[in-house]
Parts: sequence; structure tokens; C-alpha cells
Amino acid sequence: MTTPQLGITLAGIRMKNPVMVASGTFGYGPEYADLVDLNRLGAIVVKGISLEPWGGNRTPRLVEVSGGLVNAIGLQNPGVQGFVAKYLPFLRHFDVPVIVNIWGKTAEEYAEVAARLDGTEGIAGLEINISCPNIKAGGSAFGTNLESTARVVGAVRRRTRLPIIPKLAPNVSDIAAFARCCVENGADALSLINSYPAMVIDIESRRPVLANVTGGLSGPAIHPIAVKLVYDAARAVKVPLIAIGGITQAREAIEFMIAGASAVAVGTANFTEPLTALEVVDGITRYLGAHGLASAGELVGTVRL
Amino acid sequence: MTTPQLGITLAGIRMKNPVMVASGTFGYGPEYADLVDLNRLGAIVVKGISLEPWGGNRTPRLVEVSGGLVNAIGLQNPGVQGFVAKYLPFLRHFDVPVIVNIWGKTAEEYAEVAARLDGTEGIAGLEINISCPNIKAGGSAFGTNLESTARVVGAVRRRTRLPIIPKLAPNVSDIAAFARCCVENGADALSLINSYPAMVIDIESRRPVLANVTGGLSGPAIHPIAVKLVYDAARAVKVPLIAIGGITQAREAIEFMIAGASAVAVGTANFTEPLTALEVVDGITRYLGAHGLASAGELVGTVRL
Amino acid sequence: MHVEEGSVVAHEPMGSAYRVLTLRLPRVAAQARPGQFVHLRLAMLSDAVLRRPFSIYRVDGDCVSILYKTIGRGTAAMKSIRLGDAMNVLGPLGNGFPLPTADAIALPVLVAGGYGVAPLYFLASRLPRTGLLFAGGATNADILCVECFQALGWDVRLATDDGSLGVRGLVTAPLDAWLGEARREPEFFACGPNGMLRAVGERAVAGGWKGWLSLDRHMGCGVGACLACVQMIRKDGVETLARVCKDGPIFESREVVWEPSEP
Amino acid sequence: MHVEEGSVVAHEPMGSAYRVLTLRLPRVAAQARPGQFVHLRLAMLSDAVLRRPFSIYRVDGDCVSILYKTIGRGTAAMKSIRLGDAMNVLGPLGNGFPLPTADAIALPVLVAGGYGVAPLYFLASRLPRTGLLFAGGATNADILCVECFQALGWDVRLATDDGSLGVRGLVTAPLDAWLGEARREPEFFACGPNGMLRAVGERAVAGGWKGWLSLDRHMGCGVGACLACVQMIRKDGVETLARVCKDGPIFESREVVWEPSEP
Ligand SMILES: Cc1cc2nc3c(=O)[nH]c(=O)nc-3n(C[C@H](O)[C@H](O)[C@H](O)COP(=O)(O)OP(=O)(O)OC[C@H]3O[C@@H](n4cnc5c(N)ncnc54)[C@H](O)[C@@H]3O)c2cc1C
Ligand SMILES: Cc1cc2nc3c(=O)[nH]c(=O)nc-3n(C[C@H](O)[C@H](O)[C@H](O)COP(=O)(O)OP(=O)(O)OC[C@H]3O[C@@H](n4cnc5c(N)ncnc54)[C@H](O)[C@@H]3O)c2cc1C
Ligand SMILES: Cc1cc2nc3c(=O)[nH]c(=O)nc-3n(C[C@H](O)[C@H](O)[C@H](O)COP(=O)(O)O)c2cc1C
Ligand SMILES: Cc1cc2nc3c(=O)[nH]c(=O)nc-3n(C[C@H](O)[C@H](O)[C@H](O)COP(=O)(O)O)c2cc1C
Ligand code: FES
Ligand code: FES
Repeated sequence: MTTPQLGITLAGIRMKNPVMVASGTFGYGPEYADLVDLNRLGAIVVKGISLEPWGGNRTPRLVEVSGGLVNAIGLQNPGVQGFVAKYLPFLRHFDVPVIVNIWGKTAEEYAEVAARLDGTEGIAGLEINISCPNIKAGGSAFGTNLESTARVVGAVRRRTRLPIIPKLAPNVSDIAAFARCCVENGADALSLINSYPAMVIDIESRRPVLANVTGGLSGPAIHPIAVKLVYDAARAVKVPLIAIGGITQAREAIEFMIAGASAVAVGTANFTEPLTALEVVDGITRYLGAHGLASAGELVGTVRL
Repeated sequence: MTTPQLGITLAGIRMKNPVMVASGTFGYGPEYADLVDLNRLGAIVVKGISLEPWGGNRTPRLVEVSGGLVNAIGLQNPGVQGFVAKYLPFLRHFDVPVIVNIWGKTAEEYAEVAARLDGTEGIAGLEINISCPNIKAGGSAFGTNLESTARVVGAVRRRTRLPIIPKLAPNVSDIAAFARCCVENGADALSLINSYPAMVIDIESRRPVLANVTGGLSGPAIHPIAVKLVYDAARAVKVPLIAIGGITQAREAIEFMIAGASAVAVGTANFTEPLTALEVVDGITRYLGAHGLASAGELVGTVRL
Repeated sequence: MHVEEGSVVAHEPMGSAYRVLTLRLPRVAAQARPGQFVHLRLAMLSDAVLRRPFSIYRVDGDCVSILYKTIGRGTAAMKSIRLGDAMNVLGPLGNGFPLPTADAIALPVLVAGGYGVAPLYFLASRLPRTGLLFAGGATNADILCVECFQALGWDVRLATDDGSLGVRGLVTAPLDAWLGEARREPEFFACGPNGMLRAVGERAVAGGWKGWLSLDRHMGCGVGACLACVQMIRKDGVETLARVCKDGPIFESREVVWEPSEP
Repeated sequence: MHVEEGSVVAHEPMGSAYRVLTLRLPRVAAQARPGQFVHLRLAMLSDAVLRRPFSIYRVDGDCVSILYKTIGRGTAAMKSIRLGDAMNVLGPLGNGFPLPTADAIALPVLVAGGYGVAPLYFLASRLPRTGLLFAGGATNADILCVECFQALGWDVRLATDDGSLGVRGLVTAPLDAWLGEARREPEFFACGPNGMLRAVGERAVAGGWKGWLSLDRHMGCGVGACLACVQMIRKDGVETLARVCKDGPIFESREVVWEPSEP
């Protein structure tokens, strides 16, 4: 038997395997480079970038809960210029596609960030974060409304030739409608999902644990929810899907692919175990071999009803 | 120091304490009666009842996931007549309010069930399940749409004098809108939340584990999501809230009350530990004492921002 | 039925693939009947919300034993249970086998697949008389307790898929061989995989004999509340959904309505 | 920085409220510097997604020790760690203390609150000379390692909130007493609660001395990726958000911009 082919081309981006690392959980690359061979990743999605540098929320920004964590980092970042100057040169040394997660407070800001990154060497695609639960303006507010979703995706589309990948919010009743809306407005692929709006209260002080009051739940807790959303989206659109939510080992990634995802991204599990993404790659390889599948693509959307 | 007062009156229903057991996780009462002193519960919410007996979904109906379980029981029940004949006489022997969870495939069916239970001795209130993720018609389809929510709640309101408590779906972007919609249509209180639409795929067979394909996620995994929804709903409406989702000990119940819930219901944890609800009652009592609070009510909605 | 906290008094391997866990549980022990099960809380697995059901294998005085196989994450975590640990147990649950009286005419014929031998051993130890045990498994490692049954005076016939012990093949092979030449009416008591139960049930129905089958269903509550474990049952011509945990796990062969897809 | 699987070679109580856990971790041990920490994966707590950070307390050959207190569910679960268990460790992390040279003029003055003594002991064991240790805690159970420091030739001054050991009061009481009559310039190395760090920092700034503070922040990744652990830092008049896990945990007193609400 020949070794299964893990390589995929997603929205024109060639990846060695379908396993990426999720925005905000892997920094900008250097943070984990001593531990993880970046060249072995399918792609790196960097922390969300905005037009200007942004300080994020006050601390505490993160709290562990059963089976996950709730974060309200608040999209702290060095701004598009800071990112290009400070991190992109480092990333260019590696043979791994870099996808930049972008956000803004208005559709125009999103588009402006996209325009500035368009044509910049070393960027393979843009993930549009319309679903961050942790900033007042923009973020989730965009991604839970069809009109503003269309506005943001359309605005970005008009200002870049890079593949664009809107990242959907999980807290909607009809994910299919949002998936279709994004595709109609020019999305080349979709990422789903972002963390789920959540809240933790310290019962002794009776204060929210997070300085931002609420945050986003990520980790194994949300995996079965994410599988359902991926399954629903896969039946609504034809563009490739990047599935995110609670992956800790190959099993959850394979579940996502069977449900219809072409690729996956590992988030919170990077904190638990920095080598998770590489273990997932190995696990998928073994699984494909054991199931007589010649390529990762042969697994996608093969759920048997 | 005097012992804190745990008793509450919720939508006119007098309860000895604010700790109930959630629909579908405690049967109709007799199942746990050997283990749990029913008279010590705040209220019992029985498994969802429809106009006619209903067989539910095929098995497997339930699967454990990390920090929770996904169920697709499919609302199997003996119908309103069967319930009244078979279980109500048993429940009448206890000094505990019985809240009947009702559902239908049309707004008229909901209303008809309500009408038949109206005036029946031994029923303290009706919880309207507009949020079950596990039946094709009705269920969640009602609860994620404001118009049908209004229609079902209004129809039930017109046919009963019992307190009515719509049970909200978690998979909406704007829980406040649904809370207000229910209140405008006559709700006396609100329950939130039901289990979250989810899916589990067996990677060996590539089949959904549940015969129903998808199901509802419950348990600790959804607790931080539920706290956020309760917090949002509490700021939108004035009627009392019954918080449900992932309670395993007093801590989570107290968190819900601080966020704005007047009462709570224990669901999945009944399976893990049948005595959970009673332990929660004891834990709340201790907490109120330790914090110098004279009654459970003094805790409700006291989150400090 | 109790929720009882019991301390571990023994936890030993049985053969290469199974373990026996013994807990001091006076209240459960006092009520337990053969065919009933206990629902074990796995506190060491902090992200598990469900208990795990295990047939009662032995009751010795205050102590209850189960015999288990590592299947998935719950039973894997159970390996770390140590002497003296406290375990929270819900039980005894389920209806249990009907106990034939000493003067019953039919010969007790037990049919076990793998760990299905556990409730049958408890049954044998409580029966006023002896009979036959047919035990099957994938390999000789899955054939358990043979000596214990023999010590009680039972006639034991074995089958393994790989022929490593007894006849090569399914347990129905030695069973059918015996049925072919049997001089007494059997009354079946069976516990094992669905396919085996169904095969035993078919023979019982065909022969007009009683056959008590212990069904294995994934469970939530274990007490009849959640309706996760239902099985279609036909009684007096009426089909109803029975709860395996509460109305079962033992059902008479004629009652069980097998799904077409079931093996 | 490595992810290293290490086996437990010792796990002993220290006094009534603390424990010392020692792991064989050759690669971490070879790199570790005083003030750095390790991020421990808690595999026994299956619903935990975050590691737990602990200062390196000792390095002896291939072995790394931490000294910990039971605070919440993670450290409670750690109590069940047994000899021979495998633990997954990420480390060493953070910047570590700057090591004063043998001929530095200032006197090393360590200030510890509770388990804050852990990195300071590692520091003392690596310093070419001795100095003073001020250690404080709620009660005498929170005063640790006094003999170890004395064995290294350090002068130890104690304070407890309840007066059960040393001066009654905060650790700043004996510190201020000493400062009042000190004949040498101190260089502070402090680890403990925020309030204590702030107090030490204020004294350092006021006196024009160096003060190295080891900050304690709740952490996600531990490697600078998640931005959970940020602290406002002023350098050359510019305020930036530093990551305590990566740019710290040690910051110089002048750099730390305390939030108004912080004690
Ligand atoms: C009435 C009854 C009696 C049983 N008696 C025994 C016994 O004596 N010895 C023994 O080794 N096993 C017995 N089992 C099976 C035992 O319950 C499962 O092997 C065990 O639950 C597997 O748990 P896990 O976490 O290791 O497996 P996983 O596959 O990780 O479990 C996932 C979920 O599926 C459930 N599950 C998996 N396999 C089974 C199964 N075969 N039956 C029921 N639920 C399952 C688990 O309980 C859990 O909820 C019995 C089952 C039932 C219903
Ligand atoms: C750089 C650094 C060095 C440390 N060194 C030591 C040491 O040598 N000995 C020692 O006993 N403790 C030390 N701590 C504190 C230790 O990390 C916490 O006590 C521990 O994480 C508590 O975990 P828990 O699950 O028991 O508590 P829980 O309160 O249940 O934990 C919940 C969450 O909060 C975090 N958390 C709780 N308290 C703290 C805290 N004080 N600091 C950081 N995170 C916290 C946990 O890591 C976890 O993510 C250090 C912390 C840091 C940041
Ligand atoms: C600490 C943290 C920071 C995050 N920052 C971002 C971000 O900047 N942009 C974004 O689109 N998603 C961000 N996310 C969401 C993740 O990319 C991912 O969608 C989510 O965590 C679910 O995946 P997981 O369960 O594997 O963590 C962040 C998540 C975490 C935990
Ligand atoms: C097995 C099972 C059956 C349920 N059946 C019903 C039902 O009939 N009607 C209903 O409104 N909710 C039903 N629920 C939802 C629960 O009442 C509750 O809202 C949900 O489980 C979240 O709470 P938990 O996390 O404490 O379980 C069911 C939940 C489970 C796990
Ligand atoms: S397991 Fe809940 S009804 Fe049987
Ligand atoms: S803990 Fe992640 S950046 Fe410091």
C-alpha cells in the first residue's frame, strides 16, 4: 500500500496537510517555533490583525472551565504595519502558508487591512474574523447578522486578490444562511467556528472572572456543536470548509472531515499540548492508511446516513 | 444568625427551594423516588408530554462526549392522557410542585395539551418546550424563530390559566429578543436553556453515532454558555428565570443565580449523581449563610460589574 | 436500589484481558439478585458524565464483584483504581433472572459470550441445582471462570472464534451439537453480544423452550428516567418500548422484537 | 524550551500545606535558570485544558523539583501523583532572574511570600555569595525552606500574619527594620503575592536600588502566544504590554505599571 496523500489545495492555497493552527492560539509563529516544526503544519493562521495596533482587554483575559476555557483577549495586536514589519520576515523563512486573520471596527477597516496585505509577499490568504465575541464594535456583531456579514465580506473581496476565508460565528440558528451569504459575497472558503459567547462568575466576589465580563468558550466542550455546524454548512455550500473547535487529537479532526471539512485547525489544544497539530497529522495519516484511503480529500464529507 | 430562607414563589408557584430537576432527566417522578426524597426538591419538571403518545427516535439515543452528553431521545412519552392516568396519581402523593413540560407539532397541538392539563389537580405550571433539537417538526424550529415563538406561546396562553414557562433554545444570536417575545405573549417565567444542537460521528463506521443523526449537547460543557444567556435574558425581561445547563454542584447554580436566575434545574447531573439536586440545595444554604444573605432571593441578579 | 459509597477491597486481573473489581457495599450486596447490574461512577475521569453499567458477578457477604473488560476510555480509566479507593455505586439495578426452583423440570442452560459470563456465574452460584454452561469468545483469553463453574458441578462446553480453546466457531456450534442429542428440555439464560442473544432466542422460540436474554444497551440514567436504552418488546401482541435498565436487562426470547438491522 | 516527559522520582509533603514534586527531566534541567518556571500538564484531570505554571525550586543533576500548594482543582488533583508516574512538562519558561556576579557591590536581598520562596531558593543555590532572605506567610506553615537557606549561609528573617513564627505582620515589617539600619545597598529579588511585590518594588524605587519582581499571572500557553498574561510595562517612557510568561515573569521594579486597583 502506498502512503496516503495528505496534501490539499484549499482556495488555491497549497498545504502539505489539512491541519492548521487556529488564530489567536499560536501567536505569530515564533512563539512555538522552538517546539513545533512549522514546516510540518498545513498552514499557520496568525492572531487577528487590525488596521492600527490594538491593546485588547484588561486582565484577567482567560479562565479555565470544565472541558475548555473562556477567553476575552480582545484582539490585542501590533496592527497591520507592525505585523508586516515584526513577524512576516520571520515567517517567510518557513515553507508553510501563512493565513492572516483580520478584523476591523467597520467594514471599511476590514477592507483596508485586506488591501494593505494584498500583494504582500509571504501571505497565502486572509481569514476574516467576523465572529470574535470579545470586542464591542465589530466582531460577533458582524457575524450574527446577514446584512453586515455580506457588507464585510463584500468590502474585503473588492480590495484583495488573496483567497478570503470568512470565519463564522457559532451562535446563530441557521449557519447555512451565513455560509451561503459569505459565498455569494466572494468567499473562497469558510472557517468555522470561533469561540462561543460565554461567561464565568466568581461566586465569592460575585464578579465576572474576566475583566471583559463575557468571553468566548473554546476547547473540547464545543466540539460536538462545531461538528453539527460544519455538517450543516457543508450541505449548504460548495467551497471548502476549515473546521475549528475542540480538536485535541486526530479523532476529532477526522470527525470534522467526515462531516464535510476539507481542513481543520487546532486551537486551545496548542496550550494543552503544543505538539497536538503534528500528532493530528500523524493520526490522520495512520487513519487514511488503515481505511484504505489514498488521500485526505477522499475522507471529506463521507458521512454515511 | 438565622437559617437562610430558601423558599421562593416563582410565577405563583411556591417552592421550598429554588432547585428543580430538568425535563427529560428525571422521568415522571417514580424513577428516582427510591433514591431522592422528592419532597425536598424545589419542583419536578417532568419529561415532555404531547397530545398523543409518541415513540421517540430509534436507538442509539444518547452518547457521552467530553464534559457532557448528546441525546436524541426524541420526546418519547405516553401522551397527555397517559401521563395523567399513569403518573399524576403517584406525583400527587408528594408535597412538591409538578411542572409539566409540553410540546407539539403545531401551535394548536401545544395549546391543546395545555388546555387538557388546565385545571388538572396536581399540576403547578407548564413549561413550553419550543427548543427541543431532536424532533423534525416543532421543537427547536419554533424556538429559533420569533414569529413561531410568539405563535406557540400566545396559543398556549389563551388556553390555560396555569403559569406558563417557555423554554428557550440556546442556538440564537439574540436571546433577549426571544425572552421579550415570550413575555409579550404571556409568559410568566422563562426556562433557559435546552440542550445545544450537536453531532457525533463514529470515525470507524463514518456514521453518526445517534440514530437521529444529530442531537442536543447537555452537561458541564454548556454551562458557561448558559450563564451568558441567562445574564443577557435577565437584563431584557423582568419575569423570573429558571436557569438550566451543566449544573453539577452548588457552585454552578449559584453562578446562575448571581447572573439573574431565580431558580435552577439540574439535568444531566442526575445521571451522574442522583443526589445532585439535594446537594445543590444544601450547598446554596451553606453559601447564603456564609455570605450573610437571608434568602435565596437576595442572591438573584447580584452580579457586580 | 441505593447510591452507596464502597471501598475497593480487591482489584485483580483475570486472564490477560479482564479484571475483577471487588467493593464493600453492604446495602447493594444485601439486595442483589443474579442478572442485576450496578452503575459505577467514574470520578477519576473528570470529563465523564455517565456512569458505566456492569453486571454483578459475585456477592460474597458484604462485597460485590464485577468482572470487566477494557473497551474504551471509562474502562481504561478504571485500571487505575487502587485498594482502599472509594467508588460511588448505584445499584442493584434491573430486573434480574427469574430463579428456577429446585423442582423445575427444565435443565438450566447458560450461554455466555465474553464478559457475559459474569451474571451467569452469579446465577449459577445461587441456583439450587446444576446444568450446562456454553461459553464462547474470540479467543481463549475471552473464556472466563470455567473452573468456577466446574467447581459448582456444572458441565462446561466451549467455543472460540480462533479455535484456541474448545470448538472453533461460535458458541452456537457446541450448543446446537448438544441440542441435537439433548434428552432434557433446556431453559436458557444467556448474556453476551446481540448476535449471540438473538441466536439463542431463535432456538428457544423454535424449540418452545424458555429463554432469558440479558440485553446490552448503552445507558444514561440506569433507572428508567432518560429513555436512552429502549428496546421494542411484544407482550400479548402489543409492541411497547421497554427500558432495558429498568424493565430489563432480562427479557424472555419471545418478547424481544429485533430490529431488521440487528445481527 | 522543551516538551519533556519526565518520571516522578519523589513526591513528598513539605510541612502541612505544601508538597515537593521531583521529576527526572534531563533536557529541562540542563537549561533551567533561577526564576524560570515549568508548565505542567495535568493528564489526570481529564477536563482540564490548561497546564499549571510552577517556579523551578531545585535542579539536582537530571532532576527538577517544584514546591507547590493546593489552591484549586489542579493542585488538588496533583496530590494523587505517584512515584513512577509520567508527567508532561513544558519548560523551562520565562526569562529568569539576572544573576549578580561574585564581585557585585549590592547585597542580594530575597523577599518571599509563601511558595514564592521556591524560585528564590533556586536562585540562592546558584549565587556565588550569600545575602538576606525575608520570608513571610499567613502562618508558620507558610514559611518554608528556612533551614536550606541557613545551610547555604543565608541570614533569614521571618514574619507571619498570625505571629506564629517570626515577627507578627507582613514581611515588609522585618524588611523595613533592616532597611532602617542597613549598611549595604540591597538588590531585591522578590516572589510572592502582588501586594508584597508592589511593596518591595516601591522600596527599591524609593531607595534607588534594583528590585527584581517575579510576577504571578494566570496563564494560557506559557510561551507568549495567547496574550492572556499581559502586564503593562514602562520602558524608556513608553508603555507596552509585556507577556509575563515570555518577557517575564521577572521584571525590574521601575518597569512595572501597577493598576490602580491592584493591592
Ligand atoms: C446491563 C449491562 C451489563 C454489563 N455488564 C458488563 C460486565 O459485566 N462486564 C463488562 O466488561 N462490561 C459490561 N457491560 C458493558 C460495559 O458497560 C461497557 O463495556 C462499558 O460501559 C464501556 O465503557 P467505556 O467507557 O470503557 O467505553 P466507551 O466506548 O469509551 O464508552 C462510551 C460510552 O458508551 C457506553 N458503552 C460502550 N460500550 C458499551 C456496551 N457494550 N454496553 C453498554 N454501554 C456501552 C459507555 O457506557 C459510555 O457511555 C455491561 C453493559 C450493560 C448495559
Ligand atoms: C510564573 C508562576 C510561577 C508559579 N510558581 C508557583 C510555585 O512555585 N508554587 C506554587 O504552589 N504555585 C506557583 N504558582 C501558582 C500556581 O500556578 C497556581 O497555584 C496553580 O496554577 C493553581 O492551579 P489550581 O488548578 O489548583 O487552581 P484553580 O484556582 O482551580 O485554577 C484555575 C485556573 O487559574 C489558574 N491559577 C489559579 N491560581 C493561580 C495563581 N496564583 N497563579 C497563576 N495561575 C493561577 C490556574 O493555573 C488555572 O488555570 C506560580 C504561578 C506562576 C504564574
Ligand atoms: C486565547 C484565544 C485567542 C483567540 N484569538 C482569536 C483571534 O484573534 N481571531 C480569531 O478569529 N479567533 C481567535 N480565537 C478563536 C480560535 O481561533 C478558535 O476559533 C476557537 O478557539 C475554537 O477552537 P478550539 O476549540 O480548538 O480552541 C482565539 C481563541 C483563543 C482560545
Ligand atoms: C436525556 C435528556 C432528555 C431530555 N428531554 C427533554 C424534554 O423532554 N423536554 C425538554 O424541554 N428538555 C429536555 N432535555 C433538556 C434538559 O431539560 C436540559 O434543558 C438540558 O439537558 C440542559 O441541562 P443539563 O446540562 O443540566 O443537562 C433533555 C435532556 C436530556 C439529557
Ligand atoms: S438508561 Fe435511562 S432509561 Fe434506561
Ligand atoms: S500565557 Fe500565553 S502569552 Fe503568556
